[in-house]
Amino acid sequence: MLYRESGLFKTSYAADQVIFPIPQDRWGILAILAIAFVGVPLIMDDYWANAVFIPFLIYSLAALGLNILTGYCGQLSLGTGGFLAVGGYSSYKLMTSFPELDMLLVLGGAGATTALVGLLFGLPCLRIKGFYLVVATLAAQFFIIWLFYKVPWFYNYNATGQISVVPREALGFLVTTQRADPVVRYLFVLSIVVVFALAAKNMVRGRFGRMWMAIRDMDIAAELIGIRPYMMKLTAFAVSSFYIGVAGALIFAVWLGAAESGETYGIDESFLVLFMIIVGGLGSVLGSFLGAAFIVLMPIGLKNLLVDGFGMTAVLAKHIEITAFGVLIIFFLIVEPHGLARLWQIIKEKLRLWPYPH
Amino acid sequence: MLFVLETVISGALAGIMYSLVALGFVLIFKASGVFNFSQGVMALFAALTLVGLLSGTIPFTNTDNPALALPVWAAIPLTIFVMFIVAVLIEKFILRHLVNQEHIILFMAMVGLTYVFEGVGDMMWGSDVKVLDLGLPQGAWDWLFDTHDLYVEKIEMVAAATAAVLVTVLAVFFQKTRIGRALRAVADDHQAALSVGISLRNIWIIVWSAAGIVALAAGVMWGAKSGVQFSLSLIALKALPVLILGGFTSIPGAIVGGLIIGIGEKLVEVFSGELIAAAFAGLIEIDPGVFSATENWFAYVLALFFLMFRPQGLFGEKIIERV
Amino acid sequence: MNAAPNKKANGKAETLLSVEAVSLSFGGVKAIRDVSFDIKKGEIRAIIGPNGAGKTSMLNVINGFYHPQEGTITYKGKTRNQMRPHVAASQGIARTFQNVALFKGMTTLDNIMSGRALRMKCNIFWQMLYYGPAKKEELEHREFVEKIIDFLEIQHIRRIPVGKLPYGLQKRVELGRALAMEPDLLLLDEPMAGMNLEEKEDMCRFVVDVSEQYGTTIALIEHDMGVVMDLADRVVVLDYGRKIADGTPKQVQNNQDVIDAYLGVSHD
Amino acid sequence: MKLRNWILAAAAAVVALPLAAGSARAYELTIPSMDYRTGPYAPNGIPFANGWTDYFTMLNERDGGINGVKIKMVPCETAYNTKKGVECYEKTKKAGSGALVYQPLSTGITYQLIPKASVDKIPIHSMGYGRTSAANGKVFKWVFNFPATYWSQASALVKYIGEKEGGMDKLKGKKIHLVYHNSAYGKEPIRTLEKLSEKHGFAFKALAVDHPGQEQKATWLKIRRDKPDWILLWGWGVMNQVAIKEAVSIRFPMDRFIGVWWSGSENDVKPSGMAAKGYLSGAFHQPGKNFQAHRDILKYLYDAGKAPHPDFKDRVGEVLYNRGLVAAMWNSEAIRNAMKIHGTKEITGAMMRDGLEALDVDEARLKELGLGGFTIPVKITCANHEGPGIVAVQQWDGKKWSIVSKFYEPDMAVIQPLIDEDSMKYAKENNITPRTC
Repeated sequence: MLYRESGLFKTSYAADQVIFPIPQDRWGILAILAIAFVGVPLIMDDYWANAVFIPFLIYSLAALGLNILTGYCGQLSLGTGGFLAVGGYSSYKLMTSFPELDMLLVLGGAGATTALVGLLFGLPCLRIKGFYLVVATLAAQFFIIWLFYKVPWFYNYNATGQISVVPREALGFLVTTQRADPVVRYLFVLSIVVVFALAAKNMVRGRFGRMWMAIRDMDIAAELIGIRPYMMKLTAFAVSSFYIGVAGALIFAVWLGAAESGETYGIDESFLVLFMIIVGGLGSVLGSFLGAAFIVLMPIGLKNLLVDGFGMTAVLAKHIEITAFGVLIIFFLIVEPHGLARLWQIIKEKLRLWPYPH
Repeated sequence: MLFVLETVISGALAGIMYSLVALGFVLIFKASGVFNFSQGVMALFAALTLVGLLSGTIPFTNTDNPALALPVWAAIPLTIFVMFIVAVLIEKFILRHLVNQEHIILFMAMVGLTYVFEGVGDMMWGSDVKVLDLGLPQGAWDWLFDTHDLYVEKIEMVAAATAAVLVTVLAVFFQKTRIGRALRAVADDHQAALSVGISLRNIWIIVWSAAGIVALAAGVMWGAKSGVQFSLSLIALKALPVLILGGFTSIPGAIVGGLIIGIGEKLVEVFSGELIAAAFAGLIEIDPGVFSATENWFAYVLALFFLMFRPQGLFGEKIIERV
Repeated sequence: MNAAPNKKANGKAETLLSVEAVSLSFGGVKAIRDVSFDIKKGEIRAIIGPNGAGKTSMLNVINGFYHPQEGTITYKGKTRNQMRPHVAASQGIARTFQNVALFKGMTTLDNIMSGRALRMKCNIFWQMLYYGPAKKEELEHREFVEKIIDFLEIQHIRRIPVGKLPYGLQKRVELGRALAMEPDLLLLDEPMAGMNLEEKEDMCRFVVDVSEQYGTTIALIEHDMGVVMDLADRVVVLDYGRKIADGTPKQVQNNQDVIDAYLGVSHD
Repeated sequence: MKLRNWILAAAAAVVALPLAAGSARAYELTIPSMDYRTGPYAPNGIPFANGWTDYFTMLNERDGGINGVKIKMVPCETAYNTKKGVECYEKTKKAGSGALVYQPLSTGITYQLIPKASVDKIPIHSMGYGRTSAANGKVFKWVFNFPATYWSQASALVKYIGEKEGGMDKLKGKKIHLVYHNSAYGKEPIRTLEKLSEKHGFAFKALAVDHPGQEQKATWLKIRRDKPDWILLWGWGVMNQVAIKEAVSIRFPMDRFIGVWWSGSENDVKPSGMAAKGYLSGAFHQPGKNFQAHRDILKYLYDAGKAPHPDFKDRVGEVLYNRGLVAAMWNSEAIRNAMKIHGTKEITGAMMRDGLEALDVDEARLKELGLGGFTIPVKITCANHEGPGIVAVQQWDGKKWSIVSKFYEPDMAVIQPLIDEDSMKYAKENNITPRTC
């Protein structure tokens, strides 16, 4: 009874096209934002910042990016790790080459660089489709990682190839290195993620989203109504890579503070982010967040429960955690292949009808 | 020149080692359209099981009881039996519930399965490096080495022979047996196969068991090279370009793909640095050392290059678009 | 056989599209053999023929999906041999498909909106903001699309993903998507296949209305002869990739070759 | 209903956690243990973690802790993954009475913890790994990498080669190849070796092997073609086993094949067995369990049923086990120092840092600890966080490892400028003013 749309009459198409047409949803999202911006910083300490919230937000951003490419445009990619690496290393180069650059510009530059690289590796998508496209993205993954190990210019000719972040400010606030207040770093990441999520939502509900989805659902038909599949796939590659590049820069600069191409941005990352969008929901902005939350928080929660709660040894807990991770993923795919976002939608539909069963 | 020959031979043999893993992928994809990413970790699991049985490891305790150690002739069939049980479990708990799902969902389920195998395998058999001693020949082939200064590893010759036997057996199986023909029918059309009364479940169990046996062969060969340990599971990533290059559904494709990638990556790794440095000599100075450790990405780039000309892989079925 | 396509044409209307001596083959199989006909502006032109006659292939040739080996196509006065489908679309050719080719994961509204793809120009940066020109453009096109939704009487399924709709409604949505393109030439591939009588009547009404209200030129493939006779201004008949008749419904109906073809009389 | 009960129990456990943690406890010396007992590098991680944990636990059981204060071990599984490492660090740094020192056990994790150390005031002991230039205590106040860095080790190994060749001047014209793990860790020795090759006139070539290193045939074909006189191996995990097997296969003389100290454990040679006889590796402590400390560990832990991981009894005394043990020994000595310097039994991370900086464990002290002759004397100063930097070579005789050489002094004339350059660059990038010592 509380959550419903009857009695709501929209008088303009503009009112009908807002992101959250139901007022309860609008209040809900405002409440979440209020908690995120005001409530969370109150309880924030290093652990919550570095182990929970910052990684969750950054992975949400990466998942959003991949969701644009895979969920909306239907192009399967396992190159996410490589594109994250491009973001990370280009931010490092920008930070060290232009010490005066504001962190926001660094992120923009990292995103743009990654978008270009993404375009380059997206080129074969004209001819290669479906699972076979995975080979192109994996080629990107392995080649990029290799390149960052092998070309000393990328890591400023230091002895090992490890890159370490330097102190930089965004709009006057110190946001990188450990000296930055965790609350500031958290708010910085949060603001960026909120802006990018909004932009993503705007893209996917508008002209570009429709064209991407058209290609995903049936690329031949899309072409026959005048959409150029190649152009749109490349746009998806570029936009997606931009998002992933920014996420990669945040991983390096704000979250970890140091990075090494193969270890920080390895193939595991590609799988992890793909998991996020599949568990969360392909083609759903909300799903990107839900999936990231699940994949980032589940192992931590499980570990805390098993080790601290049940007193298991760390190693046994880890084995159980790995197994449980696999089992849960299979379980989710069986129960709801369309992801957590779809589950949420079903709950909402039930709520709408509640308390009447039909 | 002899050295080039040696590189090519080594590449071909290394390629066959990849093919051994890729074969398992092909079997499962052919019959069920499932892209079984867990094939690599299945190889690890099979090899771990074999080592465990050979040394009398008591599962989940990380201790050996030599009194329980089995001889090779008993351990291998028992391992195959374990892989059969695994196939039954996978069918019962996963595949059955995911019939007719999209490829990507099945693929991710298989990646999930990979984690399950990793966790359970570690818990059952422990995580140290285990020596797999089946009495397989080790080291260089002495005669060639001594008389022609040609280096060919014996274990890889054995692997090539194993691959040949496996391919022959599989070919006969698919062509000549009733089950094999049923398998091909399923591969062509699930619905049609169902309508003529072929049990999809049994087919899946058979295919996964067969893939389990192939995994065991791969695990034994790779395990003989490096000891049986967690890293074995990562060979899946080396088999992937082979598989894609060959085409997902073709057994000969897996072999030919392996040969192309094996030879290609070895030639590039061994010679590209010097060649490129020489080519640019005088223009810019290139350290030949930059072009090392290229194998991981080169395999994919090579596969990509072939796909540009044949988007369905060398031996894959042609994709026909219609409206 | 009937090598005079323009004989019965209405002299006043100008030709929108003419197909000249087109042949198409796949490997060794000839799908279309030396077919010529034309479509006049504003008319409803039916293409009929038994199964496998090459009707759908003909539509595919017209909108650029297949590239004929021989022959030319003249559209709006420009002669071409082949083109990419999206170029055909941008020149005003829209179509529907025999087996519905909707975007199954998208809602009715989004499917029809996607038909406006060619007419929406706002760049991606405005899109990200969903403000200013982007919002204005979106609302303008929404209004246009809502008119189509009203016209096709599918208001109630606006927000439902089309994959969940019954077949008849999917066909209607597909017509809506084609209409959203404001085409000059609308190609309909069996718009009434698999429909019950009531749905067929609705669809006929829509086709006629489209033709009358918007003045759109329509070429349609249809099996139901009753429908063809009611709707079409002129009919071209294909059989085994050849044209065997061309003319008004009446003329075609009485053509011996056509009767033979439909009765399955053997050739040659 | 069953499922619901489970969920309720789980929820209760999660909710109860902070309460349990919040209750007041007696002071304990809290030592986090960043283990990696899972993942591709677990075979190496397990023995090290056991040695590290067992030594501290033995002190608890035998002596009742250090100066009567009990030690609390806080294990956290990193799986050798940098991101999990960060999570572990944040989770354990406030555990118990506050973490005293971190042994990150991974170059990647170390790099991430270095900037955190000075903020959280918890020292890092990256024993022989991590950032080499952290040897400069003036810049890296909170980081210690004694007893020797990779660069010292590379230099020492070259000295060993020189000695075998009959003098450093005989190195001229010799070919030395480095087979390395293509990562930050593997790249560490390259710059030092390049400098040394200029100085001594040997030809140097570095051959990278990509993670994980299952398949390195091409690398060994190159070696067959180039026929180097000596090979150095900077490998890790499966790469070591495969490299040694390949070297055996191409019949490279094993006594001219030297691994870094992470490429010289029982795990690495086991798959090759007798064939690897003669293989060498760097070392700074003895293998084996023929020491009083080991006997105490077996007596007070394994035989008394108090070992944290009782399955591994027969692996006490393995090379990597002893490495964990020696790290624990040095850190326990640092704890004693800290208590002495600050006159309190309840030390903090900052005090621990002072203890580490005042570390001076000579042979006499080693004898008292039941580890006479086990390792080299270590003395740390404010400026020098690397300590002695001397390295010996150990050899595999087909059954066990044993040290076969003297300890070699590194060529500091070559290394010190590299350390200074790298650490000053770091200081400049991060606006750190070096301390004066």
